[in-house]
Amino acid sequence: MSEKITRRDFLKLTAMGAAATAVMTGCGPMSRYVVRRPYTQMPEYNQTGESTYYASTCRECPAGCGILVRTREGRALTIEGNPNHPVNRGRLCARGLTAQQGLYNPDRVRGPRFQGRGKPTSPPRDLTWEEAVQVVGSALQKPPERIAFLLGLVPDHLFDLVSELTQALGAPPPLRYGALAALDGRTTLLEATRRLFDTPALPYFDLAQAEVTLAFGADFLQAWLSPVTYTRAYGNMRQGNPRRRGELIVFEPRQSLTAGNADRWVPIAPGSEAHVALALGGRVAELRGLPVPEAFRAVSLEEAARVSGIPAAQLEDLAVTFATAERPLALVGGSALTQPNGLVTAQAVLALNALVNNLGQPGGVFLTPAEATPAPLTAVSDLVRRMQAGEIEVLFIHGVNPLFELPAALGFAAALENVPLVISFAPFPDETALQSDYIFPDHSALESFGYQRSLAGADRPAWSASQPVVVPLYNTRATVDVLLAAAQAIGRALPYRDEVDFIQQKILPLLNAGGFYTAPEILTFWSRWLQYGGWWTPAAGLPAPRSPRLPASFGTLTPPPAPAEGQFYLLTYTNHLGDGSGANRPWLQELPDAMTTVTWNTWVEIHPTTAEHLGLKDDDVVRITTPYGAVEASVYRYPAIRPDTIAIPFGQGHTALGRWAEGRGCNPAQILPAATNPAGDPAFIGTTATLMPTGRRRPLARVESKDGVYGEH
Amino acid sequence: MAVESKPLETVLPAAHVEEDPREHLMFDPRPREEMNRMIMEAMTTTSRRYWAWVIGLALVVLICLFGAWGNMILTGMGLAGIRRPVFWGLFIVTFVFWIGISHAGTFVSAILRVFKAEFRRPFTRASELMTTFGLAAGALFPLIHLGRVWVFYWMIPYPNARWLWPNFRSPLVWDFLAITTYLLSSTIYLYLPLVPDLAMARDRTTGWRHTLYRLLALGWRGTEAEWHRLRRAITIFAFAIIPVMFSVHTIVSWDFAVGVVAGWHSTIFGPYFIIGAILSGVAAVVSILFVLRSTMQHMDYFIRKEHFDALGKLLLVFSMAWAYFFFNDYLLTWYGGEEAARRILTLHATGPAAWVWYLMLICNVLIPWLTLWNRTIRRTPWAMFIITLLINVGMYAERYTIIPLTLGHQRMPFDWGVYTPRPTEISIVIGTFALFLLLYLLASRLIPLVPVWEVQEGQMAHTLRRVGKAEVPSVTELE
Amino acid sequence: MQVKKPWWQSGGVRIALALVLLILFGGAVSGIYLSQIPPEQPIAFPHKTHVALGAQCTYCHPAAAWGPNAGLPGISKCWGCHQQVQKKSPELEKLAGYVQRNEPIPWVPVAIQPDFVKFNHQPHVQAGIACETCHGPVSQMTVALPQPRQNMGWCLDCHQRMRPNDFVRLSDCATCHY
Amino acid sequence: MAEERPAKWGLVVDLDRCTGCNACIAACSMENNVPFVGEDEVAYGRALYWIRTQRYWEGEYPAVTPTFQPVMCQQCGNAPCEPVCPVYASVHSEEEQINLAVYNRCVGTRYCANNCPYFARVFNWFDYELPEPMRSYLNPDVTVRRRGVMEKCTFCVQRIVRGRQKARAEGRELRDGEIQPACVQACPAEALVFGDLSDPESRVSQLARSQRRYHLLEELGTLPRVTYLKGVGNHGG
Repeated sequence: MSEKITRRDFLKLTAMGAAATAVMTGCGPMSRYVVRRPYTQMPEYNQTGESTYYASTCRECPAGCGILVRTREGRALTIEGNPNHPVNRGRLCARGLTAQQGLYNPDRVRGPRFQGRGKPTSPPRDLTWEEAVQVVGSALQKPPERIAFLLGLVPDHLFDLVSELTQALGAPPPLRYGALAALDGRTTLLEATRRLFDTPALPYFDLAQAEVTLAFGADFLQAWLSPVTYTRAYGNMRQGNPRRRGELIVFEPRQSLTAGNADRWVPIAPGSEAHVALALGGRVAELRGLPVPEAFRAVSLEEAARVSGIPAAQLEDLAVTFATAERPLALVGGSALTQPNGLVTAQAVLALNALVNNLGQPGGVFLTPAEATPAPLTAVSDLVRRMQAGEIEVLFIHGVNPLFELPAALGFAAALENVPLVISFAPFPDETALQSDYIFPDHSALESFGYQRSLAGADRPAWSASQPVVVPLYNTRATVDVLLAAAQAIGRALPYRDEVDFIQQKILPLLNAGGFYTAPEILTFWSRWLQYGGWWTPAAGLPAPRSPRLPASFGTLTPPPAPAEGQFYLLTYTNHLGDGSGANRPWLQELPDAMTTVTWNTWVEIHPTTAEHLGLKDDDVVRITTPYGAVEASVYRYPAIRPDTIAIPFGQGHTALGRWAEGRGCNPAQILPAATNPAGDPAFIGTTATLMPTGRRRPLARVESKDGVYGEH
Repeated sequence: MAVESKPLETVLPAAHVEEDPREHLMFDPRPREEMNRMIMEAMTTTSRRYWAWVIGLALVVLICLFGAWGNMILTGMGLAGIRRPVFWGLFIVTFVFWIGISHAGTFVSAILRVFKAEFRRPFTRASELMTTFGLAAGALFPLIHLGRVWVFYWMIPYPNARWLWPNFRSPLVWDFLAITTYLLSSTIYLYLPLVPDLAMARDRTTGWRHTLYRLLALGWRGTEAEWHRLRRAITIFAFAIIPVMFSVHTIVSWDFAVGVVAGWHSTIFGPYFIIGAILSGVAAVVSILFVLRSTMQHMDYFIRKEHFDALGKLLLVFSMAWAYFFFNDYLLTWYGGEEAARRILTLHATGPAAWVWYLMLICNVLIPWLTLWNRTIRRTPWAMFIITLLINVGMYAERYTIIPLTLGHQRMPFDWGVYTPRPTEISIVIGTFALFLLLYLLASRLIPLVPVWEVQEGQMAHTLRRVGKAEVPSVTELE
Repeated sequence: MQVKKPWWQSGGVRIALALVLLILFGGAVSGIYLSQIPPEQPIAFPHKTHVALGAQCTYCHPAAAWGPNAGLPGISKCWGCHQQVQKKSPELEKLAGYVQRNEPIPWVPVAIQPDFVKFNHQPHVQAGIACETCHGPVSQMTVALPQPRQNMGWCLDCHQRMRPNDFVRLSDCATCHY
Repeated sequence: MAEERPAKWGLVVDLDRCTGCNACIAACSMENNVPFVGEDEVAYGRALYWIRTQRYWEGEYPAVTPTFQPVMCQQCGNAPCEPVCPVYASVHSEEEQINLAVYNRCVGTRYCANNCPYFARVFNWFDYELPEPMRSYLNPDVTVRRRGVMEKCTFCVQRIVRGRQKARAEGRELRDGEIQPACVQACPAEALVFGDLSDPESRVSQLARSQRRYHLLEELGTLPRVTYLKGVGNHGG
């Protein structure tokens, strides 16, 4: 009896097992049925399952690379380089490649809203665009001299429109500012070219064909002006030149990615670049049998060696290398300019190119058309002063995050309190937007029309076009349209119907300007413009600078003060996070920093011997104090930095900007001075800081194995 | 049946001469019925403490093993501490450990049986149980460590709608097959000698136990023909299971040895693993015997100092053999001259986790060599318990050295990584230990832990004969 | 023999056990059954009628010829003909409703594969495979019915039969999975 | 219809051009739906980079210089990951001569990852959910992997398959350079070149014959399809 039951139980168990297996493995597709809604009108060019590409312009930095956005079923999938575009030739950097994480960022501002500066007494509330236009209109009716526009480096078409608007209103012209431009030293370059060549212009260095390149400060492989252009040129300089493999020598206190790729990295004392450039120039002139220009006599080789900490023999060797090279090129930017001697450095290095006669030559220096140039920091501090004095009633902010990007020492935060009405057009809830009265979000870059016309990386006259690649996700509106509508509402209408009309009118002069396509009228031109992603000439060609008028002196030189005991030169630099606007792209956060492989946080680079001297270990949290403030960061013992220098990357330390950016690392702008160089660019270099261990440790998320790379456990 | 009488010296070492042979189980016979009663008592007596242990262990199994595992299945393997490049961690370490433990049963009951080592008789069953339960615990790990355990059946060769078969080139498939074979054969090998004892139990119980034993005893009556067949079957299995046992751990070692991983890619790994397994298995037998002896009724009759003594000698031999293979591993690597493998072995001794390596050597070599030569220590059960526990700690450390510590420092220093076990995997590992103990506890009250008929058979064969003035132990060849 | 009944032979336990088994088994059976019935469609589209009237498959699903997805027709395509057809039926009323509201018809495709199967219609159409080979006798269906057992073996079987010389390529994992 | 020709896809990495900018990682991750894992997981070594730049240091200050070496799956002709997979989830494609990672077949033993001398394989430790609406940018051509699955660089096999289907539909042979993985397409320094190694005239074949060529861990006999070109001189590697 019991045996039978056991058997039957066994059978039952088997059946149960089989049934359970059937359920768990899922025999049929029931769970997979999903509803699909076909287009009501199937667009001819759009096919489900097939990608559609739109040409546009990357707005992650002001370089203006051409992009092709791959879309499918109305979604932007991947971003690729536009192969025809003169700036990037189909190539793209990490920032551009991850731009769709900005478009689809869950933390975007989803509609116009009253922000109320984050005060509990005036809680945020949503508005309609009609109300928004009304608010902007009444703001524009304020006394014109009390209206201020602070714009970012992109997009150019908005800057053009605001320029026209302020002109029509009689208001002061808009200011353009961005930490990227400031750290690039753009204003200094413009001032130097104005002084030497009479034309303020950003120089274009033909790196690809240069054979010996001296680079002062410019981290052109990662951040400076147009990194994709220069990285492509770098590759061609190394292996694309049939004559010889180009040689790169970089003067930098801290090895940037560019210096890391150089054949020789010269760890120059911060602030002594001008001395070295002048001394090298004098020596090069001698070696080339030229009369040494007066300006280059200011510094002798020995003095330069003493000030910069580079052995004189090495300087001599570099001078010989440069003077005897077939196609020498000297390049300047970044940390060589953002310092008290920056303007002298810029002039000296540009003049050095004139000495070796490479202006307008292959492998030499050209000038790009400089329009809509960024404002110097001095202009911004002037604005801050007026804000502080209560002379500004309305401040419009677009494309820039001054609370994050400006040195805190400038006092922008306090000055903002004195402005009665602040209107932000930010698509993201960044620091400044949250401190505004209103946020009227612009479309994100991939949803907008526009153009970029100052392309520092183009080897030819070029305009780069933007177009929406997806339907706007949220209730956002193009700022140009908002301003046009507001101007119309107050009876100061500009002669443009809307944003597209404005752009079309602005590009009218290009119709027959010798581009690689022409069109009889604007609509045909417009379709080509959108199809190709812009307009440019078929052949390369930029104006050569005229031979310079060398003044007797490039300016006064202040030798860098040697840091006192326990003080270190403080450097900040930009990596792939750029000016910090990339910090809310999770994949940019996840991307290892090229030199340190650190992700998701801020670190402070300290030379290993210095760290040992201070008793600091990797990942120790230190407090970095300057006269302007203090921040905390984890130590990264960086073997390629001067022992008297420490460096902090720019871009982290957000207190707003969404879930991936907030509360991560520190913002070096908090401890930078508001000082400027004679050209008006910030003079960050030369700031000294003290280090104070906090006793805490915060391990950095590095990709490298410390054990494997540094032999430490 | 040949009856031979041996001189005393060859049966017992010289040191034993003064000892009374009657201290040995084989020369201390008791009446069959009394012995049966003792076994039945040991099997049916449970205390409050016993049930407390059972419930406690069952809870541990439920929470630490199945709870943590279920949570890991639902959340992801990330709950374990494994990372790139250390993709195998505690799970595989413990897997190898359990497979190693499981070698003891087969070793004791098959090899010692084949070699007619008489001291094996009272504890063959206890060690065979270890084999089966060790395998049961160990065989969980290939499932636990799968990223997608819900499709584990793809590793089973069966015709299917996908037209796909497992990859028979993969050592993991060999492993799967070998472990299944071993589990099956060791279970049968556990069961066969159990039949007469089950029949004994059947005749002395009522109720559900009676029903159970009646079913399991397969109608055993103890006729001459049955005994004959049983002996034949056991003999065949004893010989057949030995190669299976060797193959299983060789194949487990191939999981590593066929890889290109520096430090794994070694031909010595097969025998090295087998020796290690036997060392850890025999040590575990000693530990278990101590526990049985001190917790179960009448076990001090069956398990005596002489058994600890004999197993201690075995352990010493295997510890030396293990050390020899350990040395060989270095020798081969040095001779092979591969930079990466050399660096691995150096890092084991100098790296951040070098203490594991030293722990391994101290427990596996230093401690046995310093203690087990001593007869007094070998005959002190609690000392043996501690020593054998330490040997198993050492063997665990050996597997830990071979798996995560080797994987972490491969050929590309940029990607080196240090592995830290995390609560989930530690909990699962503890859970399998609890599972093993729980199964053992339950089995100890369900089946006779001592093969009564084997002991009785041995006692019948062993007699003291008076030769002249001396009493001389003698053994009758049974088969 | 006077043996006490073990607990697992007691009636209550057995009934409870039977119930549990019944629920499990029934659940499994109904789960399998539910997975095999076609989903409800917003409009009971009669393929039969359209095919009988001579409409080609690629008229409404044109992308099969050149793209990965055959595509579902939009309301403009339906309305292109049905504007002219006066015949009134409740289903056509529904269509008219969608057209009036300019709403897409929420079709539920039945011939679907999991996400990890990358199927492309174009090479199959190019190779001359008739639609019915995979989609079944659509000319006799009203709403499209899911075809059972469209599994990997079914794909491979056809690949092997149709293109024995090309089977290495057509059985490559990357042909369908990436 | 043009006859199908099996290819032998290969990649050349010119280290003299490579600057180590990591654009390849971003391009790869966006194309292949590679999830980001966050700070703590990266710190623990669980980032899912399919390609990463190995940065070592050479020399002592001040002559210290980093060396950059992007390492992705080497698509070995004799791949150690393949024989160890029990279910053929890591399998050689006869047609494309690359190593496939068949996600839907993977059971997650992770043996392939242990056995890969290049550490090219990464594992989905968890389900990495993207918040809405971020899922919109996921590439529908690439399967989104769930937890418990190995993944690795595929040479963007989805682009290879699409490219071949396109060429076949147009009845022509594939052109050299027509198919480019995302990293190759993005590389600003043009350090990466992709193509068919079985065509001796292709650009990748020509570069792979360069005097500067070497393979990673050549002594293991894995026959990698990725060729590295040494940096020239004692710097700039």
